[in-house]
Amino acid sequence: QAQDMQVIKIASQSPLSGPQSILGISIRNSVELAIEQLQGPLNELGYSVEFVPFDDQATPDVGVSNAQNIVNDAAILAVVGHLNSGVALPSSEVYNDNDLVMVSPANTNVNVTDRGYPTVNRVCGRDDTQGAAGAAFAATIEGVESVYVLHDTTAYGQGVAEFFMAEAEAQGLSVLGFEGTEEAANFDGIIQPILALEPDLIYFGGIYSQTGIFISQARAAGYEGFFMGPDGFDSSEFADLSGDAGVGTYYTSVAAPVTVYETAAQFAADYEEKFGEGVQPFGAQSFDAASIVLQGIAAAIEANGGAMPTRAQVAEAVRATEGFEGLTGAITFDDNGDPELANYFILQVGSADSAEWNNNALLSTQSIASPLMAAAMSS
Amino acid sequence: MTTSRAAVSEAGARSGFWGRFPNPTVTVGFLIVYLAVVIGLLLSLDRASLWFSIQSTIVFPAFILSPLLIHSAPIPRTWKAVLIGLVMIIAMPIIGISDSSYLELAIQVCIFAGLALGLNIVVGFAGLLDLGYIAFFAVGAYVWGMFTSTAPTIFNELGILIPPDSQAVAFIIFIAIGVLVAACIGILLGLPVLRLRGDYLAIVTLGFGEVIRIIARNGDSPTNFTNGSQGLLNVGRPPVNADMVARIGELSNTLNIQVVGNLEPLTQQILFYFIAISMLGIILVVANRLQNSVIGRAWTAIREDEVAAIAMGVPLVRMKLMAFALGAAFAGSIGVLYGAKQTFVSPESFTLLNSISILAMVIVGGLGSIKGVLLGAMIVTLLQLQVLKNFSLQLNALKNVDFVVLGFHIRDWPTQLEPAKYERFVFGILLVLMMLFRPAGLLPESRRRLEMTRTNDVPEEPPSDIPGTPNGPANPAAAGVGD
Amino acid sequence: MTTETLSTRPTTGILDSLREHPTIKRIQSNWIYRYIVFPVAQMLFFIVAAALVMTVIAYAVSIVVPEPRPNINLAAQITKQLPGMIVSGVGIGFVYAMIALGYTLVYGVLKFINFAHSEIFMVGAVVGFEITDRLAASGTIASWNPLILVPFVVISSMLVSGGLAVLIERVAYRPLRGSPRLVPLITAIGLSFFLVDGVRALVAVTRNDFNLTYPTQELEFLKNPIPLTFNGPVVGGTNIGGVTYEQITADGVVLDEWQVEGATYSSITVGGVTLGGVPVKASDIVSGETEYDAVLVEGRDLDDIEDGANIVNIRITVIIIVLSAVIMLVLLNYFVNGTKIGKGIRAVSQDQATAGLMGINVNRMVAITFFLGGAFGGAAGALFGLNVGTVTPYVGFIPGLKAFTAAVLGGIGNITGALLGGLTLGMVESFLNGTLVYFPALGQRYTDIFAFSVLILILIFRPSGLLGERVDEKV
Amino acid sequence: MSSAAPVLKIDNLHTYYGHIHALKGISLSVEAGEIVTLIGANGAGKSTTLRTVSGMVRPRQGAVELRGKSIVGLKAHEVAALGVGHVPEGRRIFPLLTVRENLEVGAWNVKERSQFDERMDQAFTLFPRLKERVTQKGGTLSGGEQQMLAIARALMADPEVLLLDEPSMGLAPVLVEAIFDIVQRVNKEARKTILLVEQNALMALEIAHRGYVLQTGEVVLSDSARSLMVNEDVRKVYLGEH
Amino acid sequence: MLLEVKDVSKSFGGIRAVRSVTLGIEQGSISSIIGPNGAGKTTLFNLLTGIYKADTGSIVFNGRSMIGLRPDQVNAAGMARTFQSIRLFPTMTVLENVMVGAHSRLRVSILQTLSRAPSFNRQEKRLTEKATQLLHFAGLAGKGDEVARNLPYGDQRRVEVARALASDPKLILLDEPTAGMNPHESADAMALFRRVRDELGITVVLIEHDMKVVMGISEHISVLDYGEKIADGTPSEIRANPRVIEAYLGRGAASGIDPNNPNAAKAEAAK
Ligand SMILES: Nc1ncnc2c1ncn2[C@@H]1O[C@H](COP(=O)(O)OP(=O)(O)OP(=O)(O)O)[C@@H](O)[C@H]1O
Ligand SMILES: Nc1ncnc2c1ncn2[C@@H]1O[C@H](COP(=O)(O)OP(=O)(O)OP(=O)(O)O)[C@@H](O)[C@H]1O
Ligand SMILES: [Mg+2]
Ligand SMILES: [Mg+2]
Repeated sequence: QAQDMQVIKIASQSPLSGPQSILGISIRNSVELAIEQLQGPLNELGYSVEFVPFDDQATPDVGVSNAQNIVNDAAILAVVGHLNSGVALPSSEVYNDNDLVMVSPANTNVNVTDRGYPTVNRVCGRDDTQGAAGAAFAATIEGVESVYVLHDTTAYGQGVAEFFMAEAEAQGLSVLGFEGTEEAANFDGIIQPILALEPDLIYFGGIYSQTGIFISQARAAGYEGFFMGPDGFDSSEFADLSGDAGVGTYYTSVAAPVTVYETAAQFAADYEEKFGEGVQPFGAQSFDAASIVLQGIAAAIEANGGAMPTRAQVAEAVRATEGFEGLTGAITFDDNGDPELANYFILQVGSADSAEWNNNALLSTQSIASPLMAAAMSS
Repeated sequence: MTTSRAAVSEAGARSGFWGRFPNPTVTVGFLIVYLAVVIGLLLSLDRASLWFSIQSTIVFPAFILSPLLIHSAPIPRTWKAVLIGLVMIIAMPIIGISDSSYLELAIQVCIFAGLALGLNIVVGFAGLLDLGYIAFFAVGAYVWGMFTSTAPTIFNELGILIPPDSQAVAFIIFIAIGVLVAACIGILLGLPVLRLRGDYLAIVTLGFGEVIRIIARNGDSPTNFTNGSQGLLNVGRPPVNADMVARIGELSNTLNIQVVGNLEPLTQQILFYFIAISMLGIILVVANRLQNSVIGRAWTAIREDEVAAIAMGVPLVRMKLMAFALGAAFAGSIGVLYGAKQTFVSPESFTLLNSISILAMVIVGGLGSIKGVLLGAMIVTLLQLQVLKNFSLQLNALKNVDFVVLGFHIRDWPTQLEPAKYERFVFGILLVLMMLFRPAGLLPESRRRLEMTRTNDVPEEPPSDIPGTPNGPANPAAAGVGD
Repeated sequence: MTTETLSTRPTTGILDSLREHPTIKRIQSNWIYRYIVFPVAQMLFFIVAAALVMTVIAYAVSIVVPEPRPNINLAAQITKQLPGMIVSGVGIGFVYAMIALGYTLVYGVLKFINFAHSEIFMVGAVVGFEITDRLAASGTIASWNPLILVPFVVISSMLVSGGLAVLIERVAYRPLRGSPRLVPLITAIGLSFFLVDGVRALVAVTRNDFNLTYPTQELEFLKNPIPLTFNGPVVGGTNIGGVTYEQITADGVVLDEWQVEGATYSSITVGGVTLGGVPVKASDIVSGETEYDAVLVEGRDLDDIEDGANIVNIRITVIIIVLSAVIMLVLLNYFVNGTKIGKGIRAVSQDQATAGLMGINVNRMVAITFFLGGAFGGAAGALFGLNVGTVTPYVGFIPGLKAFTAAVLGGIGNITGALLGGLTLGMVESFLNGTLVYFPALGQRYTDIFAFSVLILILIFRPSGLLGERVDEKV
Repeated sequence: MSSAAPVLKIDNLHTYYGHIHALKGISLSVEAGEIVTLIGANGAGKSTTLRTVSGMVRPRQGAVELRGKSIVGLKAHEVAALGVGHVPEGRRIFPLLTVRENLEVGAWNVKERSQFDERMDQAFTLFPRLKERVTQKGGTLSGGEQQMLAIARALMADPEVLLLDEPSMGLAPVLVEAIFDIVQRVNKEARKTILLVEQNALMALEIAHRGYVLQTGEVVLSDSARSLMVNEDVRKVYLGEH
Repeated sequence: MLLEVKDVSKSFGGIRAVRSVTLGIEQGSISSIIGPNGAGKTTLFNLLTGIYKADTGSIVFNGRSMIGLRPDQVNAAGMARTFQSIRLFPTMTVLENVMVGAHSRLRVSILQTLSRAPSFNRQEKRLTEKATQLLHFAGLAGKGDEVARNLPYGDQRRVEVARALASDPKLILLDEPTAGMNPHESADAMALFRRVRDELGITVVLIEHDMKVVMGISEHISVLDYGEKIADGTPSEIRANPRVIEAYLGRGAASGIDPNNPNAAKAEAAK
């Protein structure tokens, strides 16, 4: 790196330690990869980009404390993060107070953007839309008339499950139960009443590390119906965890399978090469988030006549992102920072072999407008 | 009236570090130089520097621990007051203007110190092992949050939220409400369970902590009180006005300090800082007054020998309830502050691990010792929020510039072994080491020190375990809390 | 000071007077009775009692609230779930019990809560995974006799966990013996952080992942649950996609064969559904010689799936858990009450200094106790892993907490109490999980709250736990 | 009596509890077959002396020799294995072990079954009362029975040297007599060497051969029991004469 | 009668520790309770002070029933005690120990404590003075700042007495207050107990095994055996009671008391 370049820093915040770190690390790594691969345009403008990863430990206090640290580093112009909406919400207050732009790869919680902050954006879909898309599809599965909804009691899992439930009811499915569980290993007790209620489909709003185990245990206990879940299922690890029982499981995703977009496959390969492990869910989104940020900064610099832009200018430039072609599809932010049109994919697990994960069958693709867009279109 | 203990600490102060200083004037001089150096360094740190993380990790703790250092120095009281006032009321805000993350740290330290002091009343003074202490903190945060958050709770729907323009007054009233509600809940829980002995009490309080969290997490149906796992958003805070913001702006201009970020949030932080240190100050006074009173002595008596205490006319349950309620009240009031400061209240902030980490502050610092607990809270909070983090950041910075030590490229450090992933690992080791080397805590209360010395010569079979020896305690309770 | 110490037998008034009877005394002096018959009978009694009590309560609730939700008949649902709830309660209850033993043994001797014990359990689970996974990787796992494999895995985990517990005691607790009891509590917490992330570092470096899935798929004997029939000899009669599958029975015995439209199959899998036998990929369904693929094409007409809930699949792992736990508890009981070392441990638990005067090496007794507690934790870990399939370095926390609760519930320091506490907690949880669902305002998320209330209630009426000896202080 | 080297020899012993200097250079010796008594006011360091010998506390300075071999720094169980039995202050029965189990624990270092049975018999002949109560929990015995059990327990290991710390404390007068009687019998019949600490100095001196007077951690007087009994100061201070 | 105990019984599981004991304590007297080990003496004290609940019987103190009261309430009613095995608050100073003893006579208010109201400061000052005086009375002058645990045994016993006196009791129950003291020390202790009665006007009841103390100080003696009261009377009556000699004193001790200590009792009485 040339010494005369001005230094710009991009921070990431995600859990790097603790049980959720597998996803958090994937976020961190993907951002690092994006910065490494895509900082060329900025270098040409005379800026070098440094990456500062923070560990929010999936804890609000730590996230906020990090956020304070981040906003005080004048060189940091953008943040990619977080994994947990519970951490993103308070931390983004701090960013917003200081005009620092945040692009979230994973916070699907509606409140993240519904606050309407100019600095807060996300590249992923929303729980409300995703849950509803899942329910709409579930209603079309032949023979499914009753569903049982589980969630992991987190802002994410419960949020998406609630939206699923609402739409399922609207679609005329009968919801036999709505339950939250923090259990991570032994689901025996939870499975018993499900067996007795005999739902045709179980929807589990949660993350693969929990749901994969649940599914394998539910099958072993004799459950015979279908399983479905949100993008938290989208990890090759799911196949390892659920084994044969997971075959046939439906899941919605806000990220296209790498087989759909060539770029995504390239990303997965690069990732694997650099970090020696497979990319996890939200990795592609994190890469996109970082790319958008880099692009936004470059745009802001240009608009500023080549000089170091202010944070507000960067935020403005990021919000202005239009038609950005990312791994997860084209992204244009609406006024709240949601992608105007987000793709929601319905996939089905095809094999218990995790190497085959990318060959899961894509059953349906829906492009759904963000609520703000939808409202604009209907009026 | 505890002349002997005062004498002990004076003697300790003289003989230790301060023993080298010939007289108070030199000591004061030393302290002034010390402060000047530390503050100067802090203000001159440059975030662009490669070694920034490590530098700030050394200098900031040296600064924030200085009030304790000053307090322990053998100098006249007025000098102590002046110097501590200087550090806390003048230096800290200025440092905050230059970098508000230090303000954040200072506020967090105050919050946790307040919590630790509250828990110290329960565990340290009265000897009741409470593993669910965080629940009372949650109660305070939720009380404030429910009446100010715009989340779709029943409070919001009924339109009984406190409007933003009256939140300044309401905040103060709610601190009192937080105190009352937490204390009442403490009493309600205490009534049935305080008859249980030590470890049984521990499990019940632990369970209670979880119950409060579960209720918060599920309090969104059938009626939405807590907004469930989504948490309460946009919680109100005592607002700053344009006048204050302008003044901070002027100040920064006068001092010629460049403010990173916006002035308004900075002003808000400074306001919170002053609220936090005032609350901590009040809590310190309260804790101190409790300790040196009929109540404090009764608690010590209960801790050391319940049977003897009740036979001497100390009403066990009432005194224990009092400890429980007062500890809870501290937590409740700080919870209100916390809710307002975070502007977001969610169940995730109130887990068992938080309870445990507050307990660790109390024990690491020195059970029952107010100064020790303060130090413990500072150290554990700084460790968790600054030191360990900066360690990772430093390594990352070195990676970024491809730093080479002894021929090893830091960049080649495997990601699996990234220090950020092992903060808790390191924290765990530090906890173990601190306890092994200072089992009575960093600044033990003088009577605890007494308890410990007895065993120095006989690590294997301490004679303290001999009930009924004339001079040993007749009661194992004296050997530990929560028997 | 109520001195709680290691003790294995509750004091029950009536039983005490019975014990004085000469015949009973003679029987009691027989070691087979004392160390085998009595403990096993006691365990059976606890299982039956816990199940019975919970069943009665559940039905009582169903009388009070017959229809908690429209179209849900609570009593009918309970009947459907009853066997399942009991089996699951027993399974998890024994796991809790085995972990609780570690807390209780250590507490009995040193009077402090070994908070790192949950991580010792976790290490047991991880070691169990390492061994089975290595065997699987070498391709030999399928050739092992289950009767050798399971003990091999469990005992290895016991050795590692037990050794670890001893090491921890040596490094982090022994130097603190004699300091206030909260001090080792904090080192224990520190250690548990250390262990969790230490193990994670190890598996992250060696495996790049920390979701550790036991290769149970490759273990034939684990795959087929034992179906218990409650409604007569014919199981199923399942109708999928218009085809009726009937499990063949001969002389009232259910065979592992299925009949579909006249043809007989040894195993059928439709979609994800396996009817008996080994799950086979859909395309592999074979009948004697003919392929049967008509079923697959249509997908499933789930409406027609008939009431299959009368079958309860008892997972083999639950049986393994129960058997291993029983064997180990019997051994432990013998060890503590019937051997010299056991006596030494009990003496140390009551008075360390005096035990030393008698010539007992206190440190060794403490180490043995830690080894035992750790070994039980390790065994529980391996069995838990086999049962649930996937473990992580974070898996210890919740079962550890629950087991700690169970130990207190049973009366901390009391070995039998740990067993009863574990079973009670497991059963209470299982029943709560199974019934709370039907109450619209409640649900399973309130299970822990109710379980906790049960704990408080029990402690209010029995302040030293279910079996804890209330040794009143002699003032 | 001074034929062989003393069985137990203590030289210039200094023991501390934290910063409390409990023993300030105690020296004494006990010959084989002797009863030696330590008398002194409360806190003089009598119990501490016994505890230091048996390894319960470690001296900071000084020597303790058992049959000419240093035992300083050994752990309590190692000292016990060398043939020192200690009946601690306050009896210290294992409350939840039965009388039999208490005795079994006392015989921890006895390897042979036959020896064990023999000692058990011996204990029961010495204390027939204990035989009636073999299955009773130690904690429920009365104070006197506990004291008997404590002595019997110490004898199970057949120690060469017996350290007795206030065996009569808190006992009813009848039992005090009985205990002193037994101590004397054990000394005469089983030929044990005994170091006895007693507040009831008069009775102690009656059965002892020699005595030492301790005062605030130091030996201030040592003589034969007979001479101590007639010593003016001793009579005044420790025997309660005015 | 200051204290009237009627038909009080207490069992632990199978052990009937106290069996329908009836006794009365005269205002201003010094009485003793003696009996073999395990006779139920301490248990009786525990029943009186509310540590154990009596199975049956009545306890009337100062005209008020004590049945069902908690130990702290009994203390407040004017009955204080010491313990057979010393139970001081080991790491508190001697002065603090005595101050805790006065708890039931103090106003305990959080508000006053926190505000450091004048009334609070006055109370603290009075309390300190009172505790200092009591220490002086008990012969512990100047030891107030010592940590209780570091005192010699005899002094600890005195602190226990001073602590019990701090609650201004009408009746003080002493459980083997001279156990482990040498004869010289017990003589001093006896003098102290007398002064408690004579100077402070507090009624004294003690449990003792040391016959010199019992016979030398008591005006009235009750004897328990196997939980039952087997005798009651003046010291000379008790000494001559064959049942008491059989169960408790033993022939040697009974005869041994007089020759060894011919004039202790008389000498003390003469002072
Ligand atoms: N466990 C202990 N911790 C601290 N100091 C102790 C301890 N035990 C004894 N001491 C101190 O050591 C000194 C000697 O005590 P020791 O118990 O040996 O006396 P003693 O002669 O046996 O007295 P007593 O007749 O009361 O039993 C005393 O000053 C006492 O305060
Ligand atoms: N908490 C208790 N639990 C069971 N038994 C008890 C309890 N307290 C006392 N006992 C029993 O009650 C009986 C009377 O005991 P107590 O302590 O009153 O005797 P004492 O007369 O004070 O004897 P000593 O003179 O030895 O102190 C004894 O047999 C004792 O074992
Ligand atoms: Mg002694
Ligand atoms: Mg008694």
